[in-house]
Amino acid sequence: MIKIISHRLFWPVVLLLVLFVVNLVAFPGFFRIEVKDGHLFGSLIDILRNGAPTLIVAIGMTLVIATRGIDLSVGAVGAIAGALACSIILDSPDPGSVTTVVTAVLVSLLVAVVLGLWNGALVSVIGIQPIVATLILMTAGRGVAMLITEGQILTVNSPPFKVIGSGFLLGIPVAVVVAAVIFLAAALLTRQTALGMLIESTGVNPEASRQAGVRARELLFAVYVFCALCAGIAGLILTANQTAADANNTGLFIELDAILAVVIGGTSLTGGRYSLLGTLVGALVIQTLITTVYTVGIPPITTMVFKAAVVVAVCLLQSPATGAAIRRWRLRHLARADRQAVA
Amino acid sequence: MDDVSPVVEMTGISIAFPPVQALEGVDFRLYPGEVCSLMGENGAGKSTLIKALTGVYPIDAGRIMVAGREVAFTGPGQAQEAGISTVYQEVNLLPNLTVAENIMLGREPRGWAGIDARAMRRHARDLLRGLNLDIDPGSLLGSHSLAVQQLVSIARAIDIQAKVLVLDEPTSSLDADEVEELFRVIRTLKESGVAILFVSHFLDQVYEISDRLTVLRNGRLVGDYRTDELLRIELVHKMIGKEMAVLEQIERRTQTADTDDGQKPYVQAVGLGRKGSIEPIDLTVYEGEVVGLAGLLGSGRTELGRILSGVDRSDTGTLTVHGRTRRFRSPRSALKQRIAYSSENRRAEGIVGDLTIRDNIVLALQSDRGWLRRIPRRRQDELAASYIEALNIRPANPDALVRNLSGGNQQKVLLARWLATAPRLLILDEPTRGIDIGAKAEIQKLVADLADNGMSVLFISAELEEVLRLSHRVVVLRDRRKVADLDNDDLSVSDLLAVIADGAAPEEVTA
Amino acid sequence: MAATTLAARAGSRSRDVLDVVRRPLISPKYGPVLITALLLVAMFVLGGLRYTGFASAQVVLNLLVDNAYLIVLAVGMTFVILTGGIDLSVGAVVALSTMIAAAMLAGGWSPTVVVPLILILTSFLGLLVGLMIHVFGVQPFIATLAAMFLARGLCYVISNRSISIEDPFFVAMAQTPVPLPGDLTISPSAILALVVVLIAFFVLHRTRFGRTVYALGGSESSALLMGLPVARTKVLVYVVSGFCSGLSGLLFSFYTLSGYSLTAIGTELDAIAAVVIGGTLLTGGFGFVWGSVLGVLVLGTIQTTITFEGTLSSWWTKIFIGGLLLVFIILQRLLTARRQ
Amino acid sequence: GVDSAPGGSGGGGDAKIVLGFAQVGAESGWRTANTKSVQDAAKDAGIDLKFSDAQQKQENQIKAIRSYIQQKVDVIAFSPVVESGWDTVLKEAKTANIPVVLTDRAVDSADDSLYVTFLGSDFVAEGKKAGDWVVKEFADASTVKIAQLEGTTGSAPAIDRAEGFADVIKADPKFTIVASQTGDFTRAGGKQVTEALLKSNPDINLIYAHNDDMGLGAIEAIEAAGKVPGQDIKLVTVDAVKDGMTALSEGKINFIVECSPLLGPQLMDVVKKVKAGESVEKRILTEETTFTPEQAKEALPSRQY
Ligand SMILES: Nc1ncnc2c1ncn2[C@@H]1O[C@H](COP(=O)(O)OP(=O)(O)OP(=O)(O)O)[C@@H](O)[C@H]1O
Ligand SMILES: Nc1ncnc2c1ncn2[C@@H]1O[C@H](COP(=O)(O)OP(=O)(O)OP(=O)(O)O)[C@@H](O)[C@H]1O
Ligand SMILES: [Mg+2]
Ligand SMILES: [Mg+2]
Repeated sequence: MIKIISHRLFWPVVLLLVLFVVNLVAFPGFFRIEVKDGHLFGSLIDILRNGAPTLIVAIGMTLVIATRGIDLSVGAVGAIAGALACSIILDSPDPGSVTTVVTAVLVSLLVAVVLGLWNGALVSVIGIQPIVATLILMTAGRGVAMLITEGQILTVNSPPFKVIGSGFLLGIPVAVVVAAVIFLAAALLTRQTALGMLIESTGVNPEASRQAGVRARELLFAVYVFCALCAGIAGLILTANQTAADANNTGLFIELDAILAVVIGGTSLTGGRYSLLGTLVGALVIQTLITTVYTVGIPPITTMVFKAAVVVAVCLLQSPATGAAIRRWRLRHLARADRQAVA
Repeated sequence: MDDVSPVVEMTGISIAFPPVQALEGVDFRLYPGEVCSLMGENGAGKSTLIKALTGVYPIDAGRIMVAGREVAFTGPGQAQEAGISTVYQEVNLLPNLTVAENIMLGREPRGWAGIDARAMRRHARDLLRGLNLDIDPGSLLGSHSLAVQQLVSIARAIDIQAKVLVLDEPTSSLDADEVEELFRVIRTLKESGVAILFVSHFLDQVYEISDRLTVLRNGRLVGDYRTDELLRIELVHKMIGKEMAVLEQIERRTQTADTDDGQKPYVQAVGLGRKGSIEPIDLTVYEGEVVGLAGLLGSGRTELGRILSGVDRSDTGTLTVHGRTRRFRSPRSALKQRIAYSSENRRAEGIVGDLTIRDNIVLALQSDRGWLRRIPRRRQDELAASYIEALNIRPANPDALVRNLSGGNQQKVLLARWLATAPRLLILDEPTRGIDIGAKAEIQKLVADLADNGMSVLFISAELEEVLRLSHRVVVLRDRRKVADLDNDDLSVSDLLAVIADGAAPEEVTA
Repeated sequence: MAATTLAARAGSRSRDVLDVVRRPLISPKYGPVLITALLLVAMFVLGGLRYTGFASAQVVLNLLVDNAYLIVLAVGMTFVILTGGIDLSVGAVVALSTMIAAAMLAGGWSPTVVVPLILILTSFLGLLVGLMIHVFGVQPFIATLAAMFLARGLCYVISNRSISIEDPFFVAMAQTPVPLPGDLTISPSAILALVVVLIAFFVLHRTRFGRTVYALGGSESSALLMGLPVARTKVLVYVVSGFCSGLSGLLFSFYTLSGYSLTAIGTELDAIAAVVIGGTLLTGGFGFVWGSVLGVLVLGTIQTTITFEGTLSSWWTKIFIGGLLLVFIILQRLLTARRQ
Repeated sequence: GVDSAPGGSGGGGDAKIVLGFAQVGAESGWRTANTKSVQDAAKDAGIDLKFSDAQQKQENQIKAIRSYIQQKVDVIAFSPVVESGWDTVLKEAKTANIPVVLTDRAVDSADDSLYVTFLGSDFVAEGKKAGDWVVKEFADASTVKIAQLEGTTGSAPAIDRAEGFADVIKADPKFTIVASQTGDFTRAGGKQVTEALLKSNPDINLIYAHNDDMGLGAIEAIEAAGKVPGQDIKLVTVDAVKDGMTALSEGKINFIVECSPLLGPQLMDVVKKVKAGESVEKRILTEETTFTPEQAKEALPSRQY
């Protein structure tokens, strides 16, 4: 019992459940999942699908944060990827063909990788502090995305492209499948190899790791590239979901959501130990929070206050001080029980 | 002395870090005008007891009285105000501030315009001179070697002018001279009625300075003895809890084979140097040879080790490893040549605190193999288990976070990391710093055995006995320059001291 | 004996004239700030060569006038960042202060009530954030993010329309230029901001609180073991930042004479960028308030350059800002990296 | 520090009018079209345009205007980010004798001598037009459940469009707004909000979106829920950008209230008049209309943005 309560993810999961209950009260059909036109349909599915981009970005962010870094440019990278894909599809003679879409996707992901290399170079080679290094791309990147779309919203009418954002695979939303694949890939890649341990070690003590022969520089590159790739994929999903590239708004503030998800999931911003599972829970909490605002009909002007309350709640509950207080309370409780048993 | 009331009286102290019971019902007493040494193996609970006293850790049970009043400090600040000044085990100062600021922080002299920086520097300079250390008090602390930092933290503690001075392994990286200097100061303080709590793993120092010994074992009190009534052998017995044969010195090694014909050099440095840190130096280490590096504080031993292992890049000279010329761009490239360097600064450059013992032990080996070829979990467990046993690392739980280990045990983990890579040349910079007497013997034996099996060792230690006991050859550095290269046949500490001090020309000595 | 040392010192001084110039530039403490200053001057010279009317004293003063609120914000942020923390709430708190000011003034309250009240409220919010960080161990990024949501949310709750300020005191603060010799003018806000900087400088370097701020950035655990008042300092730093955000909000409402809930979005990033450009390490322990002022001026100069350029479309504006930031940071980095 | 280069001072030698234009930003496709219209019209009219993008920040706009004053442009035009807070800088402009034209959004300054004219749409009127159509369309219905997709919370168009709409429909109690959420003027926002709304309120009859983009997002959500946009659930939006018009012509949207970004030519006329010393009206409305699906089909081919 104590073990469960003191588990890192106990409170985030509790919070998630509380949010579910709130939704259920506001809207009894919340847990209902039907099969409509051969695919799953329901609020929970929406939460998974809409949460997928945040989750994907958050996975990349987790690894970056584990190295003591942070990546503010994910939103901009996503916007660039989306803008590029749309403009390629629009410029092609046959927007509806699968090859066009595949090319567009590959090219834009390649560009995302290049942007990741750029961040990686600034951080690891030139040694700029990550928050500033990525701030540069955050600012300029939006500009680049807008340059690609010339500030317009590029609407594409391409069924194969739309599939990425709102299609289904075996009844499950494609976005969810993609997120699941990335999640598993990241988990396997870092935990079945030594990558995870090396990343953590660089995050905890870079100098010690260097002296132990860890290739810190390559590692940083890899992590920023992976994060940018995740951002690119998320950007494509977001773009495909609205079948239009919106350079201004695609992935706006997604970096904050992603970081929040990572932290709610118990990974410390000071680097080191990370938990992908925690990030998953964190991302679900955030998306459920957003959906709750919509389903419960919280007035827009109080939405922010509500968000603040939830974030504060989960942080305070997760805090070691609260844990200690609970332990003390339990001890006293047990002691009293003992005394009663003796009497 | 019996009629004097204790200035510190701790009774029945218990502290647990589940699952470790760090202290259990420990009683401890400290009288004014005495030096009491707290003795025990690594992880016995010495530092924890000190932290309990100064309020760093809350106690689970027990009572602490200071000057006759019960106290419950919530932090070192309060302890300081109550007259307890402490040097904690690791250097706990601020590398980003100047030496003077580190000494005076919290007690800065203030003038009409706030803190008077000049008065502060002046005061700091005087204080450091009292410890025979002449450095610029306006320089950043981080730019100084660990030993200097340790002296600075001692200076800070002394300057507080407390009733109780607690020194947790203050001498671990000091040279004999500095230790003498420190002891002089301690004696003066003792005379003026200050109660001093001293911790060290050097029995000589303990016997030299302390009046009383309190021995801990596994978090429990073993007993409280007068130093002049307890033989060393008994003390060790009480600390370890069993007879310790190893302690009877591993027999001194003298040169077994003649290096010139039998053995091949593993590493050969010619004119190797780095601007601003070490003058060009020639050095050869043969296979299976243990070379000791001796020198005063700041003489450049650490720098030499760092250059040889690629931690710092050299800018002059050549390095030949196993017959091929190499340029190390990083520790990684040195590791590829099977050269490992164990840093003297274990907290900043050694351990990875938030990882487990297991991860820390396999780290270097793993990064050498590359991230793709993960060492199978079973092999990791084997490695961890074998080193935990061989070096007696406590707690013997490979999943414990290294951050929570006692200082000595952290050092052991670090050693295990380098040993696990099976290096051909192992550069050990103060490897026995803070290690208890039993483990020290174990480590020395280990080094000797490994050398017998062909591993070369460059052994840097401030403890000359240890250097002499282990090495075939001793290289002496002074002012970042090699001044002597001595074969170790029946060298004595005083011989060595003589060379270190006035540096007879190398030719004269080696000849 | 004193004479000989003095003579020796004088001798070495004349010998190392070059060293005297170079030493501070390569010191980890002063180097980044000095280099920022040099680069700023270089930027100005380049701008002056390129655009007419750019290199005038009034343009420089306008930088102070237009960025007074940001300077104050950056000062507060400097305290936080020096301890190794971060404060994301400042932008939203600025907006909240403008809203409270506007709403209360519109409701007929006197500035003598409104101004202190805002400063107390924002300091209190800082206190809450500080307690959350210290007592509950919440990471600064998250605690201040929550505060940001809260402050922004409260803005909407007060009103989601913008509210004008017509109070005579505020109008006077906004529209009374302070004449300087040479036909130049500066605003009261700019002077206030400079005063804040002076006070901050004094506090950071001449008081124990200030030194403890640096100590926290060096190593919190060491500071604790050295017996410094870690808890108090850590909480106070966020109070200082809260106070500065409130003050900055007031300056902002002098500047715009209105309160608006969507105002100052993303200003926290500007403040952080200014602090970092000014040579303060995000991990804490190194840096100066003057550096942060320079950082603000750099950002302002980038802005000014863009307006003087006058032909950049929206996206090129963003790219240009990013590019200039990049050039600046890389130059700064390369110039300081030559030390060791 | 010697003033050795006296030549080439501000203003320019020839008679070309210099216009300083401080744009809000480029936060939407509408805004970009607006910018482009101004830039193109300036070129056509032979006016030298100094353009600056405030990135949605009032302080940046103030800085830009101040800089225009320093550069001594002939006329300053800007789309204020916010209504309030312009007096100080406008007074400076007035002191420097530079006339100011407001575009797109108004300022709430009590002293209307600070600007020459305000050229732009009336957001409240747009909301009213949408409301009028709804009242007409649902004249026969007994109850009408409406969901509203609001623009960015606190922004002027969001507030005014909601207000104008509410004004009209409140006359008849059969209209109820069952849900009103912000979709931040974006497609993604519109889609996500609608998805959730449709689950908790599956029986809504009408969605009123404060711009086309949110409406387009809503269409996707409605289709995904297996309903037919424009029939099962009716849609009214504001803006009439090209994508919106396309959807309208396909019957997925039922009615669009135009809010034209093409202020450029009108602005240039005003600038020229102001420069020539002619008087202009204090309030110039943009020429705007509304579209039904049929009108959309006609207008679509000539739609520029
Ligand atoms: N913060 C902590 N969390 C968990 N365990 C701890 C912590 N601090 C100390 N311990 C454990 O308490 C025990 C006693 O440690 P302590 O540091 O007091 O040993 P020590 O006697 O000072 O040893 P050394 O000679 O190596 O310094 C060790 O087993 C250590 O692992
Ligand atoms: N007594 C001293 N006075 C002034 N500076 C000193 C003193 N001792 C050390 N230093 C400084 O410390 C720096 C580091 O020296 P280094 O690390 O090479 O020492 P070392 O030979 O390894 O000895 P140790 O490890 O005992 O410090 C030197 O550059 C020197 O400037
Ligand atoms: Mg210890
Ligand atoms: Mg050394």
